[in-house]
Amino acid sequence: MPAPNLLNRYTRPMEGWWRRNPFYLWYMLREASCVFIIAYALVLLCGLYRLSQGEAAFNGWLAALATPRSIAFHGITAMMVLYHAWTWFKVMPKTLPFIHIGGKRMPDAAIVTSGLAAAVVLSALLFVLVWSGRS
Amino acid sequence: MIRRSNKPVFWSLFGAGGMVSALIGPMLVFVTGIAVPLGFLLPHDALRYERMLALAHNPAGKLALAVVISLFLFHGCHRFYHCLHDFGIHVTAGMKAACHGFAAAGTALAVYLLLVIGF
Amino acid sequence: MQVIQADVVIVGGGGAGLRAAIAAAERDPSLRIALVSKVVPMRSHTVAAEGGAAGVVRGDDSLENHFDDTVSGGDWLCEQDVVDYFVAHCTDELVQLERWGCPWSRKEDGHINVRFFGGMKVQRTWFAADKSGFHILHTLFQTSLRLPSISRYDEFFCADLMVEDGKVRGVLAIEITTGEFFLFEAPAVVMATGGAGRIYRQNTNAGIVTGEGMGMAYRHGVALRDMEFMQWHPTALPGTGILITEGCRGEGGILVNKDGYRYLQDYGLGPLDPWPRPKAMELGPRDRLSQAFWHEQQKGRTIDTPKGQVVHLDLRHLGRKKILERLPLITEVAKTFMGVDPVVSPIPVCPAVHYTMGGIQTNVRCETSLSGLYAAGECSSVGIHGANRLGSNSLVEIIVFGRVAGDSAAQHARTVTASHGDSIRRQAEASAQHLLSLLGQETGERVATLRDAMRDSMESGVGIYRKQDAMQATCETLAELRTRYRGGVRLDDRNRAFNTEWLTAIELGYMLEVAEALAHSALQRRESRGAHFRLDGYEERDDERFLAHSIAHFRGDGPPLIDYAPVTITRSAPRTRTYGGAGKKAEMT
Amino acid sequence: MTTTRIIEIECQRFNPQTDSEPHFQSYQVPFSEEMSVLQGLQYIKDHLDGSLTFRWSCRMAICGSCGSMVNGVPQLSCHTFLRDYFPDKVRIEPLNHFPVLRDLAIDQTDFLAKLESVKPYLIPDTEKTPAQGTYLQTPQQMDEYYQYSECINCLLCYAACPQYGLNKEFTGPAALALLHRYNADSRDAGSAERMEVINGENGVWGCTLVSYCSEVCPKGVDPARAINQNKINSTKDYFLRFLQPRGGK
Ligand SMILES: Cc1cc2nc3c(=O)[nH]c(=O)nc-3n(C[C@H](O)[C@H](O)[C@H](O)COP(=O)(O)OP(=O)(O)OC[C@H]3O[C@@H](n4cnc5c(N)ncnc54)[C@H](O)[C@@H]3O)c2cc1C
Ligand code: SF4
Ligand code: F3S
Ligand code: FES
Repeated sequence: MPAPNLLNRYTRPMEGWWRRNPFYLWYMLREASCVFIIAYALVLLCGLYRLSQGEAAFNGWLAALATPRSIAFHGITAMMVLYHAWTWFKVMPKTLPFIHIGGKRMPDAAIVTSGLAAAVVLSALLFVLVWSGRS
Repeated sequence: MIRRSNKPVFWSLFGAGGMVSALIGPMLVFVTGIAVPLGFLLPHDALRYERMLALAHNPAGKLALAVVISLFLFHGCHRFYHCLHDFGIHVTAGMKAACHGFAAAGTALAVYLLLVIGF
Repeated sequence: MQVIQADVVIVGGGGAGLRAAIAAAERDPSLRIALVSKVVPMRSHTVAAEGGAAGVVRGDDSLENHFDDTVSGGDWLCEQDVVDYFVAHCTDELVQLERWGCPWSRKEDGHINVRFFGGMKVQRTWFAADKSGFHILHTLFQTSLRLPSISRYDEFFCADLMVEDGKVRGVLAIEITTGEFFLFEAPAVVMATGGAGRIYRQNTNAGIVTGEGMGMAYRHGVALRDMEFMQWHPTALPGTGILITEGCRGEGGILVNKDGYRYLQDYGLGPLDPWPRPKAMELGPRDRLSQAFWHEQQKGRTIDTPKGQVVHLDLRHLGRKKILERLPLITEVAKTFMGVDPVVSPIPVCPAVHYTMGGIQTNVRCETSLSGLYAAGECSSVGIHGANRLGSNSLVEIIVFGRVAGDSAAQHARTVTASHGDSIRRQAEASAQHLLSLLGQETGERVATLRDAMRDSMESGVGIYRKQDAMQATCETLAELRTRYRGGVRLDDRNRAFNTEWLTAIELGYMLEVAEALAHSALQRRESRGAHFRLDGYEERDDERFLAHSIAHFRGDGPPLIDYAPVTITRSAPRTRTYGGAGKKAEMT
Repeated sequence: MTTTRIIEIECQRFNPQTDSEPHFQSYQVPFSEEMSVLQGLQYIKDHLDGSLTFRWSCRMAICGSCGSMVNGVPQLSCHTFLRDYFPDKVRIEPLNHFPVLRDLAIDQTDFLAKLESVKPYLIPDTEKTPAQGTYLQTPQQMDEYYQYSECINCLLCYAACPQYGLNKEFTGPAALALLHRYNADSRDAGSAERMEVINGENGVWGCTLVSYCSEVCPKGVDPARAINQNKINSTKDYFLRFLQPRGGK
C-alpha cells in the first residue's frame, strides 16, 4: 500500500459556532449590546438636536420618550447595558497587569468588586444629581 | 516586518466608551428612558427644557454630553464590526471605515449642535 | 522514500536530545542537525519529572559529597571517572538552564533554592516547584527555537538504524502523519530515546517510554549494559502508577503501614528522630524503600485496596499552607486520580517501575562501540547510576551528557566524509519493506495480547525481588513471546496515515528484545546489589565475582549473550551501604 | 467501588485515506470509578478497535498530548473522568478549529509556527557565562511571569477561541501567553523585539476577549489576561513612538 502523498485533511466549518456552547451565546449577547448602545447614543443625539430647535421641539422628544414603544426599547436597552457593565467589570482583571500590595497579588475578585463599586457609586451620584433638580 | 495595527486608536475609544457606559450607562438609560418618562422614582420634569438647556450651555455640561454621545458611538461601532466578523462576514477596510466614520460623524454632529446651542 | 541529508541526527526530543541538539548547533552552526522525535519535543517524558535536579551549590556541600552519594547509592557499580566528570559539570549545566530562563524556585533574596532528595547528605536538589522536568524541557525546547540549524522532524518514528562497515550511516524513520518512510543520512547519530519502563505493567513512565531506541542499537550489535537494574519508585499511585514525588518526603512526609507505624525503622533506616534528616527513614534510597514495602506486604502489614496492596504517605502534619505551596501538583494529582486530598488524608501508595538504570553502553564521551553512534539520557548507560540511581541525578544527567553527546557527535560529523547513499538506500528499502509487511498480516495475535503477557511476566520474574526459577520462567516466556511475535501480529488498522497501532507493533518487537536482555542479565547476576535483589541464596553483594557490569549482546532470534566488564574504581572502594543510624547494620533480608 | 459499569463512548472517526467527511462510531466500554476518558479510549484501542487513533503520553495532565472535545468542551482526556458522564454517553471529537489528520489527532504545526514567531526564549541584555552564576530573581519577580510559564501547549485554548477558528492568522492564546511570559521575566530584555508581534493585526488585536480560553485552560495560565494587558502596552507603544525619536520601547 503506497503512502498517501497529499494528505486529505478535514476542518470543521465555523458555521453557527456560537450555538455550540452556552459560553459563546453569552459572549454574543455581550457583543450584541453594542447595537443598543449605539441606538441609545442616537436617541441622545436626537434629543440634543431637538434641544437646539427650541422648547416645543424638545418637549416633542420628551413625549416620544414616554410612548410605550420607547419605554419598552429603553427597558431592553437598560438590561443590555447592565449586562455589558457586568461583563465589562468581570473581565477587567484580564486587562490589567498583576497588582502587588504588600508583596501579595491583588485577587481578581477584588478588582471586579472595585469596578462594580465604582459603577454603583457613580450611578447613585447621577441619580441624585437628576433628582436634585426637581422643581 | 509585521504591519502595525491601527487598532490602538479605535480600541482606546472603544475602551473609554465601554468604561463610561459600564459605569453610568445602565443608570443613564434608566433615568432618561424609564424613570423620567414614567415618573417612576423621578419626577416627569427632571429633564425639562430649561434644565437641559442650562446643561447644554454650561461648558462642563457640554463636555459631558459630547463625551457620552461620542464614546458610546465609538464603543458601539467598534464592537459592531467585530460582531459582523463573528457572524462570519468578511469585514473589509471600507466597512471598518464606515463604522468609525459613522461614530465620527455622530461626534461631529453632537459638537456642532452644542456649538449651535451656544454658551 | 524521501532522503534527508544531515550532519547529525538526534533521535529523541526529550531533555537529552534537545540538549544535544543545542550543543551541536552551538558548537558548529554550519552543521545540519536533524532532531527526530516520535512526539513533539515538549511532550517527551522528561516533562513528567517532578522532584528536581542535583547540583552542588551550598557552602556545606562539595563535589566529593555528590560523588560519594552517587557512588554509594549505585552500590559501587558506577564508573567513578565518569561520575567525577558528571558531578563537576552538574552545577554549570543547571546555571546554564537558568540563563536560558528556567524558573527554578528561589529564596527570598533571589538566589536559587535547593532541597533534600533521597540518599543525599546535603541539600542539593534544584527544583522548579514540583514541575522541574516540565520547566527543564520547555526551557530547552524553547531555547532550541533560537537555533536555525536545528531542523525538527516532529512525530517521526525512528524505526531502524542504518549501519555499514561498522559505522552508523543514518536512521530510517516513519513520518507518522502520512506513514511515509524517510531516510536520514548522516555520519553521526545520537540516541536520546529515553527509558524502557513500559516493558513492565505497574510503572510511573509515560506511554512513549518503550525502549525501542535501546532495541535498535542492540539489534545492530551495540551492547546493553547493566540492564538488570530497574529502579522501583516506592511511592506511586496504585493502578495508574502515577508518581508521587520524593519531594513529598523531602518536605517531611512520612510512610506508615496499616497500623500507622513508620515501618522503615524496622529495615535499618531509623532511628526516627530528628526528621526530616538526610539519607535516613523516608529519605533512604529508593531500592531500600521499595524492598521494605515488599517485606511489609509479606508480613501482612500493608493495606488492602481494590487496586492492590498499599501503604500510606502522610503529609498532613506539614499543614495546608506548606502542602499547597511546595507540593501543588501532587495535591492536585492525588485529588483527581485518587480522590484523596493530602491536606486531610494520607495518600495510598505502592512501588512501581520508574527508571531504567542500564542502557546503551557508552564511554564518558557518550560514544558507543559503533562508530558514529552516540547515546545520552535514560536510554544510555554512561556509567553514573550503577546498580541504583540517586534521585535527581537523571534530570541533570540528561543535560550534562546531552551536551557531551551533542559535542562529540558534532566533532565526529566534521571529521567524517559523507557516504554516498546507494547501499544505504537499499538497506533502508529492505528495512522499510519488512516494516510494511506488518501491515499486511492476515493472521496473528493482537499487539495488546503479546504486550500484556510480556508485562506480566516481567513483573513476576524480574520484579523488586528475584528468584532463579521465576527469572528462568520469564526468560522462557519472553523467548516464546518473541517466537509468537515473529509468527505475526494482526492489526485492525491497515492504513498508512497516522497508524499508531502499526507503530506499537514495531515498538513491541524491540521491547521484547530489550526485555529479554534485562531478564537474562538478571538471571546471570548471582548476587544482590542495588536494585537487583535476589532471595534464592544470593542475598549478599558479591564483590569477588560481580563487581562488574553485565553486558548483553544481541544474538538474533536466540537469547542474548551475557558477559561482564570491569568497573572503573578510582577513589572509592566498595563499602557496605548503610543508611539511617550510623553503622547500624541494614537488616534487609 | 469496583463495580463495573458500561458507558457508551462515541468517537468521531476520520480516515484521510478513505473519508472526505468524518462520522461517529459508538463503543460500549466497561469502566470503574477512577477511569479517565483516556483510559476509556485505550480500552477501545486495546480490546475493541485497534484503528482508533488518538495521542497520549503522560496520562497525568502534563505533556499536553491528549486534548479533545469531550461533549463539546475542550478537555485533556487523561484528566476527565468517565464517572462524571455516566449514565449518559460521552462524545469525543478532535479539538475544534484544527485540521483533523485522523480520528482525534489534529494538526498542531500551525501552533508550533506561532510559538516560534513570538521568540519564546530569554533575550538577555548581555550574554554571560555559567561561571558568572545565575541571575538574581526574587519570588515576587517570579510571580510576574510564573503562571504564564505553566502552559503545557495542550491547545485547549485554541479550540476554545472562536477568533482563532474564524481567523487562522491570529497568533492565539497560548503563544501570546508565552510571549508575555518572557516579556514579564525580569531577566529578559527582548520586549522590544516581541512588540512587533503584539502590535500586528493578528497579535493581541486579533482577540476580542471572549475569554473562554482562560476558562478551559487546565493549568490556570489565563492567556486572556496575558493578551489583554498587552493591548494597553501596544496602545502605549503606538502613541509613545510619536513622542520619542526612535519609536520608544
Ligand atoms: C514520573 C517521573 C518523575 C521523575 N522525576 C525525576 C526527578 O525528580 N529527578 C530526576 O533526576 N529524574 C526524574 N525522573 C527521571 C527523568 O525524568 C528521566 O530519566 C529523564 O527525563 C529522561 O530523559 P531523556 O531525554 O533521556 O528521555 P525522554 O524525555 O523520555 O525522551 C525520549 C525522547 O525520545 C523520543 N523517542 C523515543 N523513541 C523514539 C523513536 N523510536 N523514534 C523517535 N523518537 C523516539 C521520544 O519522542 C522523546 O522525545 C523521573 C521520571 C519519571 C517517570
Ligand atoms: S494556555 Fe492553557 S489551554 Fe492554552 S495551551 Fe497553554 S495550558 Fe493549554
Ligand atoms: S478565547 Fe480568544 S478572543 Fe481572546 S480572550 Fe481568549 S484569545
Ligand atoms: S496524556 Fe499527557 S496531558 Fe493527557
